[in-house]
Amino acid sequence: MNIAKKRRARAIVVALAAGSLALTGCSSGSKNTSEGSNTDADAAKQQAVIPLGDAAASQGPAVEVPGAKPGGTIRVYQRDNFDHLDPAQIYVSDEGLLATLYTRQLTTYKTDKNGKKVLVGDLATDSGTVSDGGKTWKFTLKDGIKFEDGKPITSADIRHSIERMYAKFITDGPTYVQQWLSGGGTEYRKALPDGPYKGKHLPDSTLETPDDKTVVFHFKDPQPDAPFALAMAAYGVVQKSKDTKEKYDAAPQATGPYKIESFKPGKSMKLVKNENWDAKTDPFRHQYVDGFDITFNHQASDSTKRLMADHGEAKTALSFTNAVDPLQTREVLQDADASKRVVKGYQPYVWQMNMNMDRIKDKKIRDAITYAMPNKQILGLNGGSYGGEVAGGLMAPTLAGYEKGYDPYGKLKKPNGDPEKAKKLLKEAGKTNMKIVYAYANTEANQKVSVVVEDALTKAGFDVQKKEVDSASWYAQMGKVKNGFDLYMTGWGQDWPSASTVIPPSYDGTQIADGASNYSHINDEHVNSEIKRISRITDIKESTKEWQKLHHYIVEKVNPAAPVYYTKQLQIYGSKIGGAEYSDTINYIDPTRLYVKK
Amino acid sequence: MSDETTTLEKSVPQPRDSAPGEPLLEVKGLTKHFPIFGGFPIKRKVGAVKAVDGLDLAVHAGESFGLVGESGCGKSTTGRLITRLQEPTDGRILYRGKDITHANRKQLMPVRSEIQMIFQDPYSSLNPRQTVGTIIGGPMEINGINPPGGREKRIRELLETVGLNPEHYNRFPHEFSGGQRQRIGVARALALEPKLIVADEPVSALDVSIQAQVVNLLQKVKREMGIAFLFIAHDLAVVRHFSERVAVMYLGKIVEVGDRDSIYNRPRHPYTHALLSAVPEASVEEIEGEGRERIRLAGDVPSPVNPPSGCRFRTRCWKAQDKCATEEPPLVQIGGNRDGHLTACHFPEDPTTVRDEAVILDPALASLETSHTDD
Amino acid sequence: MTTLTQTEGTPAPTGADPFLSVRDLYVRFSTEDGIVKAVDGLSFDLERGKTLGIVGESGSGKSVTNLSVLGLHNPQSTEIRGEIVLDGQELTGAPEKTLEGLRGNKMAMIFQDPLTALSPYYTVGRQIAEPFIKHTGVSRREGRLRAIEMLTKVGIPQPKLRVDDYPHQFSGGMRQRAMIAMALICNPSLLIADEPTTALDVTVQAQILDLLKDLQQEFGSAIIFITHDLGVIANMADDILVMYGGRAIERGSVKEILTTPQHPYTWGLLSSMPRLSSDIDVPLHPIPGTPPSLLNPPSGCPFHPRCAFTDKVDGNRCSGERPALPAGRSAACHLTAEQKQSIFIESIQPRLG
Amino acid sequence: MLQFFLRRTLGAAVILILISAFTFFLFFSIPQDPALLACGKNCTPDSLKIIHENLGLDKPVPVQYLEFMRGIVMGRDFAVGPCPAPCFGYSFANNQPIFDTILDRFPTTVSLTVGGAAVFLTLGLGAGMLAAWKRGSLIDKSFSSASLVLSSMQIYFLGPVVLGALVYSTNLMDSPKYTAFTENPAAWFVGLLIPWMVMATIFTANYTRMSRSTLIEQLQEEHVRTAKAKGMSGKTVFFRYAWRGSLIPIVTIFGMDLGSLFGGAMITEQTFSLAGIGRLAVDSVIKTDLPMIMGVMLFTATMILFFNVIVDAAYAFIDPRVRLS
Repeated sequence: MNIAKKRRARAIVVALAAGSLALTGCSSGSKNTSEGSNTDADAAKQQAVIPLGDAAASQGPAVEVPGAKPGGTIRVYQRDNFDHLDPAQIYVSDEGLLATLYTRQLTTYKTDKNGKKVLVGDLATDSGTVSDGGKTWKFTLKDGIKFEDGKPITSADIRHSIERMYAKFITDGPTYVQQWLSGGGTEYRKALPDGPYKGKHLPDSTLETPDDKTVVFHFKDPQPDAPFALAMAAYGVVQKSKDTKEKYDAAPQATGPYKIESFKPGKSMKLVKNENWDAKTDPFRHQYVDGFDITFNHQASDSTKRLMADHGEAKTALSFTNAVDPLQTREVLQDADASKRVVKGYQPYVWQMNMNMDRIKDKKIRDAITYAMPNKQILGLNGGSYGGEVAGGLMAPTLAGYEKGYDPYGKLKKPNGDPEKAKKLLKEAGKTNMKIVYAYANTEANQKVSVVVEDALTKAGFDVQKKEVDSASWYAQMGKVKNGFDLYMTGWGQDWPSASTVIPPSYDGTQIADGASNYSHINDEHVNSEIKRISRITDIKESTKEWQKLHHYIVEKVNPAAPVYYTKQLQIYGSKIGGAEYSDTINYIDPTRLYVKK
Repeated sequence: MSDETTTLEKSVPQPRDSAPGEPLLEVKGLTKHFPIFGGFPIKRKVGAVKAVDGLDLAVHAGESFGLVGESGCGKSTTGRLITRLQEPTDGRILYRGKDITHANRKQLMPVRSEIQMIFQDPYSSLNPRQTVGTIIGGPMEINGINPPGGREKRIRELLETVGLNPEHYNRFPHEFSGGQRQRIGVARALALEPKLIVADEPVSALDVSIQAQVVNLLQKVKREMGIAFLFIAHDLAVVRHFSERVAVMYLGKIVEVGDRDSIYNRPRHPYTHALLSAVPEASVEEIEGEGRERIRLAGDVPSPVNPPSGCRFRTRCWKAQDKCATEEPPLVQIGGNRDGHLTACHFPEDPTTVRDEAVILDPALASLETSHTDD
Repeated sequence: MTTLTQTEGTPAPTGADPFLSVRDLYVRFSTEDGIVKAVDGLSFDLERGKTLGIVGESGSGKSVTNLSVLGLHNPQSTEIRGEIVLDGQELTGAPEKTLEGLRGNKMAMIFQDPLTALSPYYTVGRQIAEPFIKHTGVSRREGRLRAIEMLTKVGIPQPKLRVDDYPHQFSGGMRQRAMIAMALICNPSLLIADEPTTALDVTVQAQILDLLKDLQQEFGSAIIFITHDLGVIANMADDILVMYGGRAIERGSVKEILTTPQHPYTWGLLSSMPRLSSDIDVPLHPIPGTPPSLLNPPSGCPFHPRCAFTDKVDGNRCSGERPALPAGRSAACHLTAEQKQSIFIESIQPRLG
Repeated sequence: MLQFFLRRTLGAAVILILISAFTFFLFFSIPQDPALLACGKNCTPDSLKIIHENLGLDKPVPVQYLEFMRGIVMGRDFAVGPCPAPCFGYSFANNQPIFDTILDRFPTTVSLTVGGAAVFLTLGLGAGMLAAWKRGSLIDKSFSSASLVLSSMQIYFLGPVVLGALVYSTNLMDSPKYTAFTENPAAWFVGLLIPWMVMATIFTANYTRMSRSTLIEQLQEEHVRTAKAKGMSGKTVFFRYAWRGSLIPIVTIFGMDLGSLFGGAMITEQTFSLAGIGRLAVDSVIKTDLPMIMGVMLFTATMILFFNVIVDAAYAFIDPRVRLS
């Protein structure tokens, strides 16, 4: 998952909606505020490395949801349109979540009987067989897996699905597998410039399909994360004969338990049962409800009000991705009825205050800023304890290798900042009254944040120059190498629970370029070489440990960005919805478990 | 072209009661066409309201020249053209021999102060937010004139001249009656000691009993200050009372011009006859229907967009013949006219005032009256 | 007739009962500025087939009088007292339904500005036919035929075509003809013409005046002709009522009023207007001052502030005592008959030329 | 009449071309790369370049504009396949054909606008007539004060209040929802009732006052007095003569209100979570989705121009002076 797509249109809007001070510190007295224990437990589950499941674990059907009954239709209130339905174009949480209902990949996550997360085979019989020092991954397809039209899914379809991602019209999705197969950057596109559409294919030395059931990936380098990458919605299977290229984006073939019956962009979508989905082949999905009736344009305030009121159709409704409106959070939690109908959990994002290392070269100054940062106040302006929690480091609680309590700058102890210490450091650096250019997006919440940040930095002895930037082009402007700012807040989330999807894109000094996500422009020899080294470690447990170490080095020795807060999500659902459970891989309520209570 | 020049020469006679020499104001071939837009697909000029169509006249220093005619004849437009409130389409306006037809603001400056205008509506022609002093002082301020003793003194003098209380210097127009407002208008016109005042229907918006007050005031101003007037009005009696020379306009053209006596007592143009006969008189003769012509034209004045060919009056004229439709009668001194009495008619009436038999052109009247006599 | 509240006397009795009789009419309406005493004790009679000219300047109450005859005043803000008897029927206080039945039927009105007085939204024919259809109950088709007939009568060319025109397609004179057609369509016994030619050109005015006279002869209507123009009234009326400040101040036949006027105001009116035949070199003789405000009319004789002859009357009678208008040929003035005659002969008549 | 419509159509075309050019060039004057929209993670200059080529953003802006405009008239060929005229291109954001999306959203906005207008015209004119008829009465006074209060209500304030009162807390009505009229007229009506009412509130208040005052003005017109003098009954005078005249200023104001009516519809869509053009407009601007912005602009402008023609036709219908000159 990644915030990068969200960043232009969405993250900003999230922040906008969360623009109230009402929740700051107010929730402590209310009865339903046990957020501590249960999310800690969730995080604890997540910080462990997810094991790769075997063939047995990969078999369907999924473990029944207690009390679940088939039938009924669920109403879904969504804020934003699903811009992409073509799996290859999917990189956002909203669409990723939807994809779990209609598309299947080689691998997927499931939760075992003990509540542990496991990566298992989805279309594949298991999570893959590795050889050649981690360079070759072999997957065998299950029997009885079919497309919406009843045609069996074959290895040729998998090949087609991968090859079409080389075509020019696929621009929005992730590029991990393509790059691993054919080269980094946009280099990989040269291997198959027109995709599979003009009769050309990747050579067997890259992608091999020896028979109808077998797919072999030959990566250029060892790729221990390959099963994780292939679990992304983007690597969902596309039937060659039904591939309509660009048009596929609006009308994809289903392989999952539901198919798209109708879709009016920006307005509504209807999902109905896919009769050609066989529960026996699926280790994770269910098909309890008859369908989903989705409408868009529901702001968080609207969906929250409807679900809280719980009248009529709202009883069997929820929102896949809308959080409880921060302004109504307290109301929801204090309502005896509504408070029973909420779930909460971590989102995979970390908000960090980037310090432009091209401009602020002295670490003492960066440390001073980090100490000065009023994390709790900033969080307060973004939903308070239901919008997230104060971050001590740069790895999210949902990431393997997250360490609870890691807090080298004392942000947990002094969540409102330590101006004295900051002042002292600044003095040591000989830069008292240093001019610092602080950029923020022109949304209501960010404008409020800018005030507390300015205040805190001023107290610490900085001369803050505020620069307001249009929220729509926020990431585009921050992404410029010569952006002209010292300080700016960005958010980043993992693509799968591995630091390999966080640390390299954010802190690899060789990747600094316009539009790239190394926003603080950190370019540290040690970090660069460690990223290269750890990326090749095939043992995930080993690499997780190494990432952890590198994370410590980055935070403590380089400090390119002050950690601000980890994001959390509170969701509410109608009273007749059963099976609502927060999923720590989807990072929302798991839609496949839902049923309608009779 | 030669025709026009002869007409022109003849149209500028030396009236008996005005000083000989160069006229104060001379207008030659004055024309104003208001374009009409329409058509498809792109709007363009499709015609014109020929409000004034080749007008010649001259006003001499100190004389009052009356311009009469019915609505739409172009008399008010003529006034606005001469005062340069509107731009003429064609023709020339000479003031003291100087061509001011297209003079710009700066060139017009010295002339502006010498030609002033009095408007019809005393209610809308005065700015309601200005005091009387400001209104009357306005022209002085614009023209940068500082009379000896100061502007205020001069304004108070002017108020006195027009018969208003100088104490009312600081009052606003709404505190005055219609007649008083018109006096303010006169005072404003006098402020710059003009040589010529163009008065456009100066009394027609006033009550009968008040009209006389203003007419007398204008008369006094004219006599005492030697100001020439271009007096535009539809009321023939008022014009007769005030103007030494009179021109009768019909559909943008002068049909007859001459001294007062010629026009009122020996008119030649049928239209002048019709006009005079239509004026109701509060006299015993009127009650008994004796002693005056009775001419009842048919219908209304035709549209100035498409004026009739030839003589413009021919469509309502009882003497019209074929020639009238084809040939436009020149404005000339026809046989039997006195010097300076010009008539534009192919078949003029006799110079006797009274027609014995009534001319009834109105079909409804004709039929009603026939049916009554049949009874 | 000495008390202030006493009204002007009754006109000379005529053989038969007058067709229209107005007695002691008071009309007051409240405005934001106060109570306007628009008509203050007015009485007059009108016989069938005759024309009564009412002369006065703006604010003399002449138009208000006639609107109240038809009951067209705003009932909420207007107070009316007195008697209006039309053909034996009392109109003041009559129910609206009764008045509706009379308006446009037995009594009709012609307004000053035919452009604004005709609705721009309906065809001339429809507007003309409307009262006929309403009052006679004929069909629309018959109404239309009657409208065409009326248009023919008032001299509209091609009436069958023009009947479907809208008022703005008519010229000013034609519109006034249409108004006349509309007023006469039900053959009214009483026609009130309120400045019907003021908005028209002089040649058209002459046509319309003649037309009205001729039609009156045909229809036999009684006409109340309201105007400020003494010339027009001379042309039209049999009798004249001169109004000033909401009151009638002189009454008489046309000839009497024009040749031997008795009231200083009438003298003023006559001598202040230029005529085609008057001397040109003498100045006009205007009435000094301005017409009175009806919000606060002068005490006594309403004309006294502008009157040049108050000094000929003993004491403060002019400002203190309201002169009565005796019956018949008379003027409401405190001057004695001899004074009036001598003043008129010595100083007024020479001015009239 | 035909000439009138031809002329208006021609004029409208010119206006639309101006609007489109203005929008197009304005779009490119902001320092924001629309390609970012289609560029996922690891968005490098190289991948941006590919997207530029895909979207045609590598061509000079005037060329892009001409191609866009040509597409509307003659259709265009995209990599996806032919796009028949009127082709507004494909959305940068979701690769959907613009024209289809707009056509899909349009009924909602039109239903809101037309329905809202019907509500406020009926209520506003009705109340105004009643107030003018009973001038000075208690009804008149209470209408006047009510309209004063209501005219200060804003959709975004009133909307949630009404929703709270009628939907969330009392459950008297369902949440507003758009159902196609052709599908289920009753559901269409019921689903849009609340938005119509809320949207019409301010307008209703204004039109009540306006209709009252113009009627009172008209009742003092001379031709109305003439009608009375003809013996027409009070009702005839009021409804046939005065009312018709009072419509002209109302139609004039209505013509001027069209813009704000559409604006109101857009706010209403946001307030009630209805998917119409308004929502589309906001989204497309936030996402810098050029073809969608262009499509929405042109459609809305066309709509406003179209309604303006209707308003002009209404003039001609009400006032023969307009018809014949």
